[in-house]
Amino acid sequence: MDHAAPGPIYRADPPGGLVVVPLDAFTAVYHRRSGMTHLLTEPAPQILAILGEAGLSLKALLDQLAGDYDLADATASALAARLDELVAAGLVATS
Amino acid sequence: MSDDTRPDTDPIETTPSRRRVLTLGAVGAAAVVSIRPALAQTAGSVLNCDIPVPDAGRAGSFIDAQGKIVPSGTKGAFAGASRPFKGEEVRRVLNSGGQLPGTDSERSRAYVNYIRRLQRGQGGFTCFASLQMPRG
Amino acid sequence: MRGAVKDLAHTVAADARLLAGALADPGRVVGLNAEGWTSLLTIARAEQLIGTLALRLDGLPLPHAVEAILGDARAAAEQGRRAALWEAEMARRALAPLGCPVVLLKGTAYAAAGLMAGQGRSIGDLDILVPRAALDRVEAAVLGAGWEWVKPDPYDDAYYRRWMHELPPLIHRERDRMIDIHHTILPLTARVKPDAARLIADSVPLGNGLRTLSPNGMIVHAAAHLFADGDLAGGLRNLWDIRCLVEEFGTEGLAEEAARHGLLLPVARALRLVDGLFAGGRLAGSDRLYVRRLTARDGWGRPTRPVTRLAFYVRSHALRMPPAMLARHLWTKWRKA
Amino acid sequence: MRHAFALRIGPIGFRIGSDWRAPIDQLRSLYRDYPAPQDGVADYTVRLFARRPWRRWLRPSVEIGGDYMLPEAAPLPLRHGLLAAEMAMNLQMALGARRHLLLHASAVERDGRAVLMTGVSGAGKSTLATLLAARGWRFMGDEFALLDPATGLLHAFPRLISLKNAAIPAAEAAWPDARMGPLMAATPKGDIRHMVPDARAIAAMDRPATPALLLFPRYGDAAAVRPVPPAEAFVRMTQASTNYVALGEAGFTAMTRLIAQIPAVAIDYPDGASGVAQVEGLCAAL
Repeated sequence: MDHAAPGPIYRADPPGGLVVVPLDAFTAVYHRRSGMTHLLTEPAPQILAILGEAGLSLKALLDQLAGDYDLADATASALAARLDELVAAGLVATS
Repeated sequence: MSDDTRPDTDPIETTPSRRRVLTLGAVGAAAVVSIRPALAQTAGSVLNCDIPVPDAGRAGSFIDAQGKIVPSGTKGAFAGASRPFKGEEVRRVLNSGGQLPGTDSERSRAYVNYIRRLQRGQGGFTCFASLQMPRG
Repeated sequence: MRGAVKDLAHTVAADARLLAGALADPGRVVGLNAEGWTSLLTIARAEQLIGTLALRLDGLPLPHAVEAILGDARAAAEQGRRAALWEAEMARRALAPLGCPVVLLKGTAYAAAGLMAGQGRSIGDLDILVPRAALDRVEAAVLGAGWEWVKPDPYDDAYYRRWMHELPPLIHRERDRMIDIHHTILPLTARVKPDAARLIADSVPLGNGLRTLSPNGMIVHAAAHLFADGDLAGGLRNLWDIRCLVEEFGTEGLAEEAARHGLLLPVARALRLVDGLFAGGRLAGSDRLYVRRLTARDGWGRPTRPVTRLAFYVRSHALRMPPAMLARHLWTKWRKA
Repeated sequence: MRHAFALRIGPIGFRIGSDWRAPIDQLRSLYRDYPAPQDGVADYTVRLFARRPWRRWLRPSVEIGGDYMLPEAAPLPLRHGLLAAEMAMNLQMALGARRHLLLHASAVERDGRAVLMTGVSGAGKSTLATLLAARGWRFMGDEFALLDPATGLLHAFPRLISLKNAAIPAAEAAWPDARMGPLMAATPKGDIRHMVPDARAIAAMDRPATPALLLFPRYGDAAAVRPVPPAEAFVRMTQASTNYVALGEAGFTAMTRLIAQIPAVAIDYPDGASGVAQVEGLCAAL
């Protein structure tokens, strides 16, 4: 995946697209569109909570995460790696 | 998966009640694990199965040490097994070592490597997949 | 399996005509006894039409046990539909950067377009049609998005690439679902050469970036798939597809479309068989043989009429290949079997 | 088919057809106290058949078929026909079940509350269930437990108990009055003998129970108890269910509720008596 500027917009499913049940350090997520269950650890649930249907660029997402949390490692590459996982699972789409 | 401490805040909450530290680059571990269909644990009760080496579509081919299919007569490779192995025979070898019946150690290793490489759609795959028991 | 005629269920249901009748005229099931129901449900499962039957019978007064079984079948069909549409969406995401048309085929197309033929239908692999010129890029894109070859066999691979209408089958390594990527609708070895470019040009957008064949294109493809490309295994489901497509779209322009692709005879036969099996029409000549094959299933779900089945199996290979190639193919397969 | 028998185990009806008389006679005898399928319509059809006609008599070999099949199922000799029938019935459940979340677990009930025990083969879930049944618990099943997503209740599936190897003489000694199937020696899974569940288990099989405790027993080590964190319990249970994925959202909701509502505990037990004491201790503390 190419993350060079301007880079893709990352989108999640519309509200109601996920059923989220926090378990412990893991969160169980049922993805209604695919019928699949995923177990997420942070920062994946936090990313999904911020990304909406409208979508954000990598930069905008990173800024918003930095606004909501104290990021231990605010690097674009670390976030891109997490997003790639979410894209592969189908929980996030790019355009 | 041994960490049973509950996080301070609901992990999906959009506006955290207090600022907390978030690590983006979790060390080594994936942040997403997908649940896949499972038959493995019940296999013993539902299936008595065979694994041919190689499968019928490739009968006559040889198996090299890495378990790859090679043309019949390839040097250093082994002819296929004369009979399919029982799921239970393969399970024993996978779990506790030893050799498949009627083979020596090198041939057994090649066959086991072949079985490990099986993919869906190939003869024996369902049987092999059913032997992949999660360790309790 | 001779002697089975003594069985009560067997006398109730000689063959899969029981299922065809229930699908075509759901009211007819109301008088079934327990044996009849058991046979009907078993045949429907074996023909992969239990979900379709469940939707057709929805709302009728049914025995409790039957209602429960069909309720399960409806839920399973709904989950199957969800998974099939998701697989199409993941293919769309993988192929979107290429900008080439991606046409859904068969069950996934019926479900995506909300057609009657898709209601309750079991859907297996994802089948898509892409322009032949884009095939290499499509192959690279799906390999880059998590799909892998099912069989690493060089003979099969070479055979597919040289003679078939699709890439060798691929499977997604995470989702365990297969995709068949077609560049035309019949094997290149078949005597009939449908105009794939025209099928793609006439295809209809779905609004989500994917496409389906035109209504007549769907019917022509379904008939080609049923008669020119297989041994009629699972054929009852394919014929039911055609029956639903014709009911929904009619047959205007169908003959011209069929003729354009050299598939007039299969389409005409499909329409006759639909009429014969689902509307009580009279059949003559070889059509009756086809019905014998399509309904060769007993109340225990067992395939019956082995001679008829074998004849259609041999015929399917003969249709796909010139004689010399057929001999070569069967020889290679035989040596390996 | 030539020989046939139909029965109901818990909420599930089966119809078994066979090319041979023997497996059907055995089923008919062992399941004689079980009812017929509801409305006479079985949920699943099972077929025991000869691949070739002469295989009915010449080295008779039982192929397993039915509504749901796996391509690599290998045949069994006719003397193991009862095992073939039982495996084929289990296979229909594993691949076909949609009404319930199918848990590969044994279950016992007391006062309407059920203890679920799951684990890989050899972990002792079956042994513990039968030992607890001998102590007055109601035996609900030793193979599958059926969780109803609509109600959250657990339904019993008390099929024949499949005893293996050393468990055979142990069970024969513990329940001298139990009805037993034929001893099937040297099957692919070792020696096998089927035991009919006690009359109480069969009589009460239509009564569901509320899940109260989820146990992951393991036989062989010194006694130990460890709480299982929710995520671990969730993943292990999805892997112990053959239809979790197929059930979609209903399965997700049922499973997450089960995990949230009842404690999950792993126990190691060195012998049967200790295991029973551990389970009863945990239940008393609920």
